Amino acid sequence: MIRRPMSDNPPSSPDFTGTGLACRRGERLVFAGLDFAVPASGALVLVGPNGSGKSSLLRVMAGLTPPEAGRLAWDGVALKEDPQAHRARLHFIGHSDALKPVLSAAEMLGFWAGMRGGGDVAAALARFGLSAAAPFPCRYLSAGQRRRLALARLVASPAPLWLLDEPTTGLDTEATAQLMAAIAAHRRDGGCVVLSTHAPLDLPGAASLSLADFRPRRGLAA
Amino acid sequence: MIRRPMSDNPPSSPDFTGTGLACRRGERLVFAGLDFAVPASGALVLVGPNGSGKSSLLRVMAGLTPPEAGRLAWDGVALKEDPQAHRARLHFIGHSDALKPVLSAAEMLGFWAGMRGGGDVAAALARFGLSAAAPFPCRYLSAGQRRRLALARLVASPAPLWLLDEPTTGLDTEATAQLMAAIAAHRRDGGCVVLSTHAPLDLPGAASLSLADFRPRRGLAA
Amino acid sequence: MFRFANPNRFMNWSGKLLPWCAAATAILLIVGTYLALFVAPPDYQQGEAVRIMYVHVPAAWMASFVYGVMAASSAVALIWRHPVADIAAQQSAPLGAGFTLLCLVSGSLWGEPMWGTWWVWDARLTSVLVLFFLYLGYIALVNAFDEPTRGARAGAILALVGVVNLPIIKFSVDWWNTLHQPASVFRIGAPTIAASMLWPLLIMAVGFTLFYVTLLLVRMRSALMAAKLRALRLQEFQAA
Amino acid sequence: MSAFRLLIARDLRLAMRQGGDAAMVVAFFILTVVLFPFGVGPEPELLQRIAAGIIWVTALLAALLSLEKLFQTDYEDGSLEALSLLPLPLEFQVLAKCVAHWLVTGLPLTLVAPLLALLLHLDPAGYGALMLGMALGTPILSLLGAVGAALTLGARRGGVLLSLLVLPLYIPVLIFGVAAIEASIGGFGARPHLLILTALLVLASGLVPFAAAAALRQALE
Amino acid sequence: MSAFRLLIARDLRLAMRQGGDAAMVVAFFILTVVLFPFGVGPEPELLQRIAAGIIWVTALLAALLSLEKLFQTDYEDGSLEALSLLPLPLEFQVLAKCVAHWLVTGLPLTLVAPLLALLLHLDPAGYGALMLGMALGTPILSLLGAVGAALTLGARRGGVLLSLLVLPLYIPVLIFGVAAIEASIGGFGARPHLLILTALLVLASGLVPFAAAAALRQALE
Ligand code: HEM
Ligand SMILES: Nc1ncnc2c1ncn2[C@@H]1O[C@H](COP(=O)(O)OP(=O)(O)OP(=O)(O)O)[C@@H](O)[C@H]1O
Ligand SMILES: Nc1ncnc2c1ncn2[C@@H]1O[C@H](COP(=O)(O)OP(=O)(O)OP(=O)(O)O)[C@@H](O)[C@H]1O
Ligand SMILES: [Mg+2]
Ligand SMILES: [Mg+2]
Repeated sequence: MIRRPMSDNPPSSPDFTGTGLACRRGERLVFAGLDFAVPASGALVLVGPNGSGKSSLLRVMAGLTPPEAGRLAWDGVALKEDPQAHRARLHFIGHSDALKPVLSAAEMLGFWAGMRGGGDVAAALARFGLSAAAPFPCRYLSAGQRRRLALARLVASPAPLWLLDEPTTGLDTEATAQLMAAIAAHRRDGGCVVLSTHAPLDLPGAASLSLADFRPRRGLAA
Repeated sequence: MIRRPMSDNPPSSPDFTGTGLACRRGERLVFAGLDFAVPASGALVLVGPNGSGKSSLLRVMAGLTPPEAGRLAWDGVALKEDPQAHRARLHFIGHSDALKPVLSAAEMLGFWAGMRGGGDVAAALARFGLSAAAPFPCRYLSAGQRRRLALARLVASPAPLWLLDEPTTGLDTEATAQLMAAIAAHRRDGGCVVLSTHAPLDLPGAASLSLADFRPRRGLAA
Repeated sequence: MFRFANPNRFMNWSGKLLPWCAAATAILLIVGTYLALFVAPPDYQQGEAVRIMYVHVPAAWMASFVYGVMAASSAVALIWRHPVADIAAQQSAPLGAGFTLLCLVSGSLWGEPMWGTWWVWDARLTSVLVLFFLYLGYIALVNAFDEPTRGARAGAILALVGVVNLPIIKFSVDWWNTLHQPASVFRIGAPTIAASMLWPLLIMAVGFTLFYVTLLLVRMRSALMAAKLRALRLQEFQAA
Repeated sequence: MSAFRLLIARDLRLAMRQGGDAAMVVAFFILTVVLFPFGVGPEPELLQRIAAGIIWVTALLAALLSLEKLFQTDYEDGSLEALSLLPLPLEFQVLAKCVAHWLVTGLPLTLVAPLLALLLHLDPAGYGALMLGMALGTPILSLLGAVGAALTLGARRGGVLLSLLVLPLYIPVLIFGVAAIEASIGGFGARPHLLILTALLVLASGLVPFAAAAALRQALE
Repeated sequence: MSAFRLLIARDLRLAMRQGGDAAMVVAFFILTVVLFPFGVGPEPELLQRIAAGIIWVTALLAALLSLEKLFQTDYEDGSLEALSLLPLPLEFQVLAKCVAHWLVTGLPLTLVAPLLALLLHLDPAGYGALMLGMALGTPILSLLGAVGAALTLGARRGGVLLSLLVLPLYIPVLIFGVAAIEASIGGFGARPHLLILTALLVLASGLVPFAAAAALRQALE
C-alpha cells in the first residue's frame, strides 16, 4: 500500500476526485484540506484512529453530508451539478444494514435491487453464502449474516462506485474472502472502491489515505 | 490457543462452568451439549463462523436468555438459585453501546458506575483515551469512540466476570491494545473473561471454544 | 425438539376426542335451533323477535367464559411454561372475540325492533364492548412480535392483567351508568322464563360450549402442526 | 415494476406482515370514540349533537398516532439513508409512502366511520357527507403528517413533538369536515365544504413532497 | 445516592435535555382541548356540559402519547439490557421510571388542568375535584401505561398497539375522575370517588412493578 500517492503525483485520468475538502460534523471541523483521487479500477482505503473522520468522508463522498469546503467531481464533472446522476452510480454501505425483520432475505435484496432497476438476486445471495437463508425473514439472521446480506446489495445491482464503511465488521474469514473477491471482480470491470477499515485487508494496488494527516489545526478552522 | 481443552481435561477448581448447555433462539436450536469452564484468572475465547451461536452463548451466560437445557454454575452454585447475585458479579457488553446521545461521556459512565455502587469515572475514561471527550455529549462520538466508552464501564466499577461480544469491533489498534491491557489487569486480579471474536487477539493462556462443534444434529434434538 | 415433547400427548388424545365433540355439537345445535325456531312460543310482548335470544344469550355467556379459559391457561403457561397452555390461550382468543361480536351483533339486531335504536350506552352493553376490545388487544399483541414465543408470553401477562381489571371495569361501568342515567328506560329485561323457553336456551348453551371446544381443538392441533413444520424448516436452514 | 410502485408494494407488505396495521388504527379510532360517552355521559341527544366533532377529532388523532413511524423505522435501521441514495427522487418516494400510509390507515378509517356514527347516534342525513369528507380529508391528513414526521425525525420524543407541529395544520380539515356533515344534516348541502377539502387535497399533494423531502434530506445530513 | 434515586435522576435529566418533555405533553393537552370547540361548536352551555369529560379524555390521550417511549429508547440503544443486568431488581427500576414519568407528565398536566377548565367554562365548584382527581389519577395512568409499554416493547407499530391495550384499562380512572367532578358540581361531595381512585392507585402500585418487570424480562430474552 502506498501512502497518500494522490497529492504527490495524481494518476493521469482520475475517475472520482475530491480537492480541498473540509467537513464539519455538528459544530466541529473534522478534517480540512483533503484531496483524493480514485481512478477507474482503483481502490482507496481510508485509515486513521477512531474519530479521525473516515465515516464522515464517506458520507461526503456519497453526497449525504455536503462538504464544508472543497469540490467533488466524477470524471471532471462536479457532483453538485447532477446529484441524481451521482446517486445512480453509487452503492453506499454504512454502519447500519437497512434490513427489515419481517421481510425474507430474498425479498429484502429483491427490493433494493429492484429500486435500482433489478438484478440477479439469487446469484448475489449465493455469492455471500446466503442461499440457504434466502426464504427466511431477516430477524433470524445473526450479526454477521445481516452484514453479508447488506453487502450482497453490491453485487445484486451494478454501480461503478462502491463506498463501504468498515465493511468487514462482524464477518468471519470466509465472508471476508467473499467480499474481497467481489471487490476484485468489481475492479476488474473498471469500478472504483473506497472503504474504511481498522483491519489490514488484502486489496492489491489499493491506495491508502490516512485521515489523521488532515486534522485541522485549531485557530485555522474558523 | 488450545481447542476445547475443558471437555478433555477440566481445570481443577473452575469458577464459572456450564454443562450440557443447549440454546434455542426463536424456534431453532442453535447449539446443544455444550460444556465450558472458566477458572479464576481464566479467559475463554468464543470462535466460530457467522451464525454459529457465539452471541447466543454469551446471552445465556449473562442470564438474559434462559438455556433450553443444561446448567450454569459459579463456584459450583447453580445460577438459577440466585440470579441477582449473578447480575451483581458480571459485566456484559453486547453489540449495542447503551449510550444516550444527550448525556456527556462522563455523565453516562458516571451513571453506569453509580448503578453498581460507584467507581473512578475519570480514571476509566483516561484508560480508554477518552479524557478529552469526557465533557462532550455522546452524539458527537464516532463509532469507535462510542465503543471505547462502552468498554470503559468495565474498569469504572469492578466485577469478577466479563462477558464481551466482539469487543474490538470498530476499535483502532491503540484502543485494542488498551482493551487487552485492561483484560490482562482484570485477570491478574483473579477475574474471568469470556469474549467472542473473529479477529485473532493477544490473550495469553486463553482457552478457545469453537461453537461450530456444538451444532445440533437433526433428529437427535427431540 | 424439547418443547414439543408433551404436545405429542396432546395430539394423541385430542385426535381421539375430536370426532365425538364435533358430533355432539352438531346434534345439540340442530336440536336447539329447531326447538328455538319452531317449538318455543313467541313472547307476548316481543313477538317473534324473542327468538334472537337463543343465539344472543349463549353468545354472551361464552364471551366471558372464553376469557376465563384464556386467563386460566395463561396462568398455567406463565407459571409452568407449558407450551400447550400457551397455544390454548392464543387459539381461544379469536373464538372468544367471535362470540363477543356475535353477542353484540345479535343484541343490536334485537335492539332495533325492541328499543328503536341499534345501540345504547347501557352498562351491560358497554362492558361487553370493552370485553371485545380486550380480546382485540390480546390478539393484536400476540401477533405483533417477530418471535411467536415472545408474543405468547406477552399475551399471557396481558390476559392476567386483564382478568384483574375486568371486574374493576365492569363495576365502574355499572356505577357510571347508574350515575349518569338513573332508572334507565332501556334495561335489559330479565323476563321470568317459562320452561318452554328455558330448555331450548340451555340446549343451545351446551351446544355453544361444545362448539367452542371443537373449534379450539381443531385450531390448537393445526397451530401445533404449523409450529412443528416451522421448526423443521428452520432446522434445515441451519443444517445447510 | 417501477420503483415508485415497488416502494408502495414494500410498505404495504411491511404493514401486512407486521400484524394488521390497518386493524390497529381502526381499533384505536373506535376505542377513543368509545371513551367519550364515558366522559360526557350516555344521553343519546347530547351524543348526537357532538357526534360529528368527536368522530373527526378522533380521526385526526388516529392518523397522527400512526404517522409517527412513517419514516421513523426506516430512519433508525438505515433504510432511509439507503433510500435517499437511490435514483428515484426523494419527492416521489415521499408520495409513494403517503399513498401506502393512506391505504392502510385513511381508507379503513373512512370505511369504519359509519359504524361509529351509529354508536354516537349521528343523524342519518349526515352519513354521506361524513364518508365523502373522510375520503377527501384523510389523504390530506397523511400528506400533512408526512411533513411533520419528516421534520421531527431524529428528534427525541418525536411523537409528542409531531402532534404539536401537525395538529394545528389539521384544523382546517377538521373545520370543513365537520361543517360538511352539519350542513347536510341542516339541509343546506355539503358541496361547498367538500369542494374546499378537494382544493386542500390538491394543494397538499403539490407542496408536501417538496417540503417533506427537504426535511428528510436535512435529517440525514 | 441510591441506585433507585440515581435512575430517577437520570430519567429526569434525559427529559430535560431532550427539549422539554413536560412542555410538550402540556402543549398536546392544550391543543387537543382546543380542537374540540372547532369540532362541536363554540356554545358555552354545551362546552360547560362536556368540559369534565373532554379534559379527562384528553389527559388520557396525552399520557398515552408520552408513554410510548417509556422503555422504547432504552430498549433500542441497549440500555434496558444493561439495566436488567444490574443488581437493583427490575421491579424497583420500573417503579423508578414510573415516578420519573409522572414527574414530567402527570404533574404538569395536573397543574395546567384548571386553565383548560377555564377555557371550557367548567363550573367553578368542580375545580377542587378536578385537581385532586388528576393528582390521584395521573399516577395510575403512568403505572398502567408502564405495563402496556413493557408489553409492546419490540412490537411492530408499538404506538397504536399500546393505545389499544391501555385505553380499556384507563376506563375506570376516567369514570371516577369525571364522576368526582360532576358529584362536587352537583353538591354530593367527591369523596367516595376520590377514595376509589386512591384505592386503585394503591392496587396499581402494588401489582404493576411485577407485571411490567415480567414483561420486560421476556422482551429481553
Ligand atoms: C348490543 C346489544 C346487547 C348486548 C352487548 C347485550 C349483552 C348481554 C349480556 C352480556 C348478557 C348476559 C347477561 C348475564 O347472563 O349475565 C345478556 C343477556 C340477555 N340480553 Fe342482552 N345485550 C344486548 C341487547 C339486548 C337486547 C336488545 C335485548 C332485548 C330487549 C336483550 C335481552 C337479553 C336477555 C333477555 C338476556 C338474558 C337474561 C339475563 O340473563 O339477564 N339484550 N345480554
Ligand atoms: N432472535 C432470534 N430468533 C431466531 N433466530 C435467531 C435469533 N437471533 C439469532 N438467531 C439465529 O441463531 C443463530 C446464532 O446466532 P448468533 O447471533 O448467536 O450467532 P453468532 O455466532 O453471534 O454470529 P455472528 O458471528 O454473525 O455474530 C444464527 O443462525 C441466527 O440465525
Ligand atoms: N453527528 C455528529 N455531530 C457532531 N460531531 C460528530 C458527529 N458524528 C461524528 N462526529 C465527530 O466527528 C469526528 C469524526 O467522526 P467519524 O465518525 O467520521 O470518525 P471515524 O473516523 O469514522 O471514526 P471510527 O473509526 O471511530 O468510526 C469524531 O471526532 C466525532 O466525534
Ligand atoms: Mg466510523
Ligand atoms: Mg454475534
